[in-house]
Amino acid sequence: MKAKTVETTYREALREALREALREDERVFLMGEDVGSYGGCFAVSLGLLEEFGPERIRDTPLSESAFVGAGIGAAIQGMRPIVEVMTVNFSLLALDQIMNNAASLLHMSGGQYDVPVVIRMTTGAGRQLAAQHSHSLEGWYAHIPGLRIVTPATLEDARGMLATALRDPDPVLIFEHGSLYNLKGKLRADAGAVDIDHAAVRRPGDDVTLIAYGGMLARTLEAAEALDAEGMSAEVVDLRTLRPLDDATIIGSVRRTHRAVVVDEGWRSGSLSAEIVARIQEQAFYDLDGPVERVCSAEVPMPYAQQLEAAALPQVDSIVAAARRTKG
Amino acid sequence: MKAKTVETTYREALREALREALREDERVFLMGEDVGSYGGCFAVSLGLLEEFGPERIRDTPLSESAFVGAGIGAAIQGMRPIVEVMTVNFSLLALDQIMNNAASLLHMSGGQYDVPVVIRMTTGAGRQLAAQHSHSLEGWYAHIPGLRIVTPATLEDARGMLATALRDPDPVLIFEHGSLYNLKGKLRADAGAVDIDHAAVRRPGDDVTLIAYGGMLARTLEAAEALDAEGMSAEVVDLRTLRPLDDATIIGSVRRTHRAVVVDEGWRSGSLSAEIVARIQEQAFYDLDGPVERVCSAEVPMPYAQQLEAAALPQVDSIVAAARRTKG
Amino acid sequence: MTADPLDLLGTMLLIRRFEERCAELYSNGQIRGFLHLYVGEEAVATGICAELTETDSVVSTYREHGHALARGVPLESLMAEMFGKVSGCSRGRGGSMHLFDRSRRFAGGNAVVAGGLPLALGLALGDAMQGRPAVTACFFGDGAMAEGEFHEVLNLAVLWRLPLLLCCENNLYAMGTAIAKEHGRTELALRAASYGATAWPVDGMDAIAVNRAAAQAVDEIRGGSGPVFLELQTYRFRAHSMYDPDRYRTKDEVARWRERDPIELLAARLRADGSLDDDALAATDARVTAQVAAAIEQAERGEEEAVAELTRFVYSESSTAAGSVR
Amino acid sequence: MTADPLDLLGTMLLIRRFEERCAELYSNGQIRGFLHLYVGEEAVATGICAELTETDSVVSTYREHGHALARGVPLESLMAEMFGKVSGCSRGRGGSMHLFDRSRRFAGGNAVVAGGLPLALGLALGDAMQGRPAVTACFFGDGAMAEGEFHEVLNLAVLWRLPLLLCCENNLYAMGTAIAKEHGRTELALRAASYGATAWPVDGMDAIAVNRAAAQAVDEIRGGSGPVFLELQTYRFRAHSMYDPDRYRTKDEVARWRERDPIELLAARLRADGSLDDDALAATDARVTAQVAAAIEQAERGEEEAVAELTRFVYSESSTAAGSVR
Ligand SMILES: Cc1ncc(C[n+]2csc(CCOP(=O)(O)OP(=O)(O)O)c2C)c(N)n1
Ligand SMILES: Cc1ncc(C[n+]2csc(CCOP(=O)(O)OP(=O)(O)O)c2C)c(N)n1
Ligand SMILES: [Mg+2]
Ligand SMILES: [Mg+2]
Repeated sequence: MKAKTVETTYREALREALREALREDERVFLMGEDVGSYGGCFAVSLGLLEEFGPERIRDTPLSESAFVGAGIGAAIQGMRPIVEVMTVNFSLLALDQIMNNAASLLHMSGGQYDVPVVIRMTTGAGRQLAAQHSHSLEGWYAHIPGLRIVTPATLEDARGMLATALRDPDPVLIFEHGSLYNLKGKLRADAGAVDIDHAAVRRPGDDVTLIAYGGMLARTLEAAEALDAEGMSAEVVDLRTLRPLDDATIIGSVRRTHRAVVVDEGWRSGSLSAEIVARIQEQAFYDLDGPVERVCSAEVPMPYAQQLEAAALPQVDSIVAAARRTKG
Repeated sequence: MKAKTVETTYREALREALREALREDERVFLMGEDVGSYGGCFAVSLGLLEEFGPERIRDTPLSESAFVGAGIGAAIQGMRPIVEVMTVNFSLLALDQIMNNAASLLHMSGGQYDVPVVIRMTTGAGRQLAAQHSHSLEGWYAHIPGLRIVTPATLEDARGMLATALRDPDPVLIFEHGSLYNLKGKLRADAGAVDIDHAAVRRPGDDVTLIAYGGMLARTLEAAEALDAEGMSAEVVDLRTLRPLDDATIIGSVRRTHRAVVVDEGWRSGSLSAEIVARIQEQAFYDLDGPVERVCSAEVPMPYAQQLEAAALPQVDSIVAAARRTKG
Repeated sequence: MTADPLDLLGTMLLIRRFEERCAELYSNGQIRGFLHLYVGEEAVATGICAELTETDSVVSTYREHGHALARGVPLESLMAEMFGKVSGCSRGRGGSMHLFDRSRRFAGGNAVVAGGLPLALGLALGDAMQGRPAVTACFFGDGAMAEGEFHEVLNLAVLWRLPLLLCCENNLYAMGTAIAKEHGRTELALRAASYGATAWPVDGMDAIAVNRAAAQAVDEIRGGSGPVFLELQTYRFRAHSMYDPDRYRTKDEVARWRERDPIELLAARLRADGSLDDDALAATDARVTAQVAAAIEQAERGEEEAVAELTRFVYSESSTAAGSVR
Repeated sequence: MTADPLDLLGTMLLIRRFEERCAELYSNGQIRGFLHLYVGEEAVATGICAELTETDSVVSTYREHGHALARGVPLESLMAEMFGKVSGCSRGRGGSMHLFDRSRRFAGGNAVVAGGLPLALGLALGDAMQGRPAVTACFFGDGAMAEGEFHEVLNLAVLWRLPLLLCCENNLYAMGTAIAKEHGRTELALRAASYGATAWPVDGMDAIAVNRAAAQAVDEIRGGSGPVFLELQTYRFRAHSMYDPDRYRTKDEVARWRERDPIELLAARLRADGSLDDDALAATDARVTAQVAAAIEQAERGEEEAVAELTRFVYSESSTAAGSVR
């Protein structure tokens, strides 16, 4: 018998996850700019103020460093804060608190101070928001020890990652891609917490492994379809969690396909794609038929003009072309 | 006939470079915390206040974001600011100004606003300063388009990189490794500006390429000596400039040696070493005898205890061991 | 010296008509990205910029059409930028939030709230160190004052007596957050004064009052006073951005403020003292409306930047790093 | 309720002797890294912490030995941490700048100036949201007040009426930068008051005055006043850190302040009112000196953390991520 499903969107799935967390644990609260009366800059928290009140749906002034730090402190003091930083672009203002407090306190204190804070932010380009509103820094954040970084790309993960993140004893950063909020689809009516330790094979294949996450997953799956039509069977791995990386799933797939393409919306040099390439060649060098290919964003502050932005981002055809190149 | 040389230190070489820049161009000034009356937190600018006065050797309050931004603005307005951020650890507080202004203004403005600012900071571990004073984030900064990142590892570069950076029309970040200030040695009396476009082969070799920079260069050269004794001839490449990377020198060497080890003080995952590995396998895959090895810092907030810090950092023996592994 | 009220009126009308058309163009998809309208706040940019000279500098925010127009950036290059055309003031790279015109020392739209303040501090420092009498005017909102950058910048500006004109556009909201939820003390001019800056509140709906305040502030700054902070009390008639459903304030509140429309206030005053009649007003309106229409036509015909140019301007053309961009 | 002056004296002496020995141990290489001494400022930590209860929290800086000792963190575990031993309060990971003791709600040394303020704000928020009557005391310096974090945190604390005791240790210098070069306005208590916080200056060399101020502040905060800011006017007798050649101030200035040594001031006062005599003072001194000596011996004998433990505590033991650290 098939499980009952409901029509929903990525945005509604995130909201439902927030609502559930707020209902089930009184230590949970949401804090950030315009999460309350405005309803969330991308309407994710719309209606929650009315349901849970201003104590638990806390509007903050423009003070990223202070309210992110406040989330860290409140977590230490026994609460389960969900801090929303409107977009990753503005999180730079809170980076000292994230790296030097959230990620370091446990170790600096010799294991005494764990920091169960969850920080949500929107990431990514594709909406012509130009240089200061289009960064994809989630892979860059994945460099920081002590953090867990997750990137929901599906309705299931949008619905389920928050609950698991809240149970995590350490800081978790959730990156929601701005282009996914309106993603529509069916979701199991009983959908809930999901694993955040493993990558997922979203599409099985034999000839090449396409590795992606977040905002790049959909176009990577499209590329896989296109490759199929050409007789190249592509396996698509959704990283889901960028730190720690699930080497087993990545390497396991590449060992079978002998070819890989990493798709990463980050700027190419020093992006997470480089780390994945490094790990593949460290762990599966002799299984590779050729170099691992990378499809990343052009190394430019994202331009506004539509054709320039499109050219700066990984696209289906550039992914397909890279996959073809792996056949040499 | 041999050129005249003088005994000097890395610190004195940096100071001489500052003094020369201040003498030769009245648009140049030095700004940062305690660069004046204190003499610089690592005594680099000692004596400059007396020589050039408080207008050009500007002590600032603890306001990293404001004075780094002020350097950016002053550069646009026609000055040639040298901004000192005491250490890279504190530069996180100025990251918005560095990424969203310094690195982005030229592109956002369609080519109108170039930003000839130079930002100096101390980086690196090794002095038991623990988690908040031991980051090596220069490789992480190298992810940002629009910046040039240089890392003097020798007296020549300590003496010569500043002048070239000041002539660069774009923002340049100079990372001085804290363990190098007392480095002693001989320097040509007429030493001056050096190229900041190319990596340098610090030691020729045939069997393996060891790639390092900054604080890791000395121990990598030591490792090369040790390998020599074992009959393994190691070539040592000093990256010098982390962005843009000099692929030609790196790849050229690996094409000859067929083996490579990247030594990077950054945390392993997502460090610059990953980008170098990715580029080597992209550009020289078929020349490689085996996987490129990486020797990086352990992924921990740097601990205080001597034995723990030492264990967290790349050491001569770990570099030697990695080189041996490349022989399979 | 203060400006001719008729010029102020013309500039405000130009800004108004420009943005009304932008809103239409946004709705039919010809302008994309984020669009933050200044409707209702025109007296601020207009009154301030009228007191600035060519050698002064201006730093703005993402809500910057008014500042750019008041500064004299040609509306053709602004409209072309809204369309993302290569003839735009930022060659199509910036869009609505990143308008730049170096020839007019318009150092652009900064879309990170308070991110323009450190930059403006530096422009003022650069002028001061080169002995120029120039002033840097930096526009920012009531919300921006809560950011640490504001604190660091004002303290440094006072400490170094820099020629900085801080124009705080207090429109009572930061997106959907009312000022009472942004600040423990909402008397923003008093807050600024506590740093040692000259600071006072100004009726931001009265273009002449703003212009007088600007004249006095610029005078003091050129006289060496160090930074001056003006709290320009105004209101945004439209939503925060085109995305904003405007749920957080009442229709009444908006209606009450609309009764103090800066354009109508000034027009009424000029009518009263006889320096303006309906024909003159209609003529001005027709003129700016036509200018905007012409700019739109030109922008529509404008060329798109070639995709091959994508990697330009990451590094300066003269830099050896220019070739490294992939 | 205020503390027994004799206890205050004992605590100050303990801090003084502890640090005098630390300085020696640093010189002969047994303590490494950075070492920031509190000598001269003991009355501040002592007077404040005496008014805190078990359920209150404390956030400190890199100049934290005094705060930790006054808070009651066992000196054995502190000295062991200075030596980097596994018996140290941070298991040897933190050293002088990162002393932690969760059982005493001592949330540690933060070595990024002003970095402890947002954390302290959160501790206070957490207590408030859970309806606890607890206060969070956050120590920071005059230099830290120039950082944006100070501004953001004080504004939020006032806005949300949080139980935060802001203890600004104004020792007139930020490293080598004199306060007049740090702040456009140097009346720090006035600056804080402008945010809407209760704030006043206190003679930080007078342990009893500090203790009285702390008692009043803690009272007000527990009564729901929201944050209180105390400007504790003090002076550091020694250099900023063991690296600092102390070039930026005159010997005279230091000598003048040394005449107001907080320990001698209090001792003199207690002698005057007959509650202390030379023998009693000598006995106390001997006691704390012996305690410190014993702690050093113990620390020297302490075990070093095994290198195999390096990757512990990056993630919690219970986390599935713990195994991922390389
Ligand atoms: C650092 C930062 N945080 C958040 C945002 C998102 N944001 C854009 S405008 C805005 C409100 C700013 O309010 P105010 O400073 O009063 O200016 P106004 O929009 O009212 O003119 C916010 C929160 C941003 N752009 N930058
Ligand atoms: C953000 C940051 N910038 C710079 C430093 C280097 N630094 C350490 S202490 C200090 C001076 C701090 O002065 P103050 O806040 O008055 O405290 P004090 O040392 O006088 O107790 C500086 C500049 C730092 N640790 N953090
Ligand atoms: Mg506003
Ligand atoms: Mg101080």
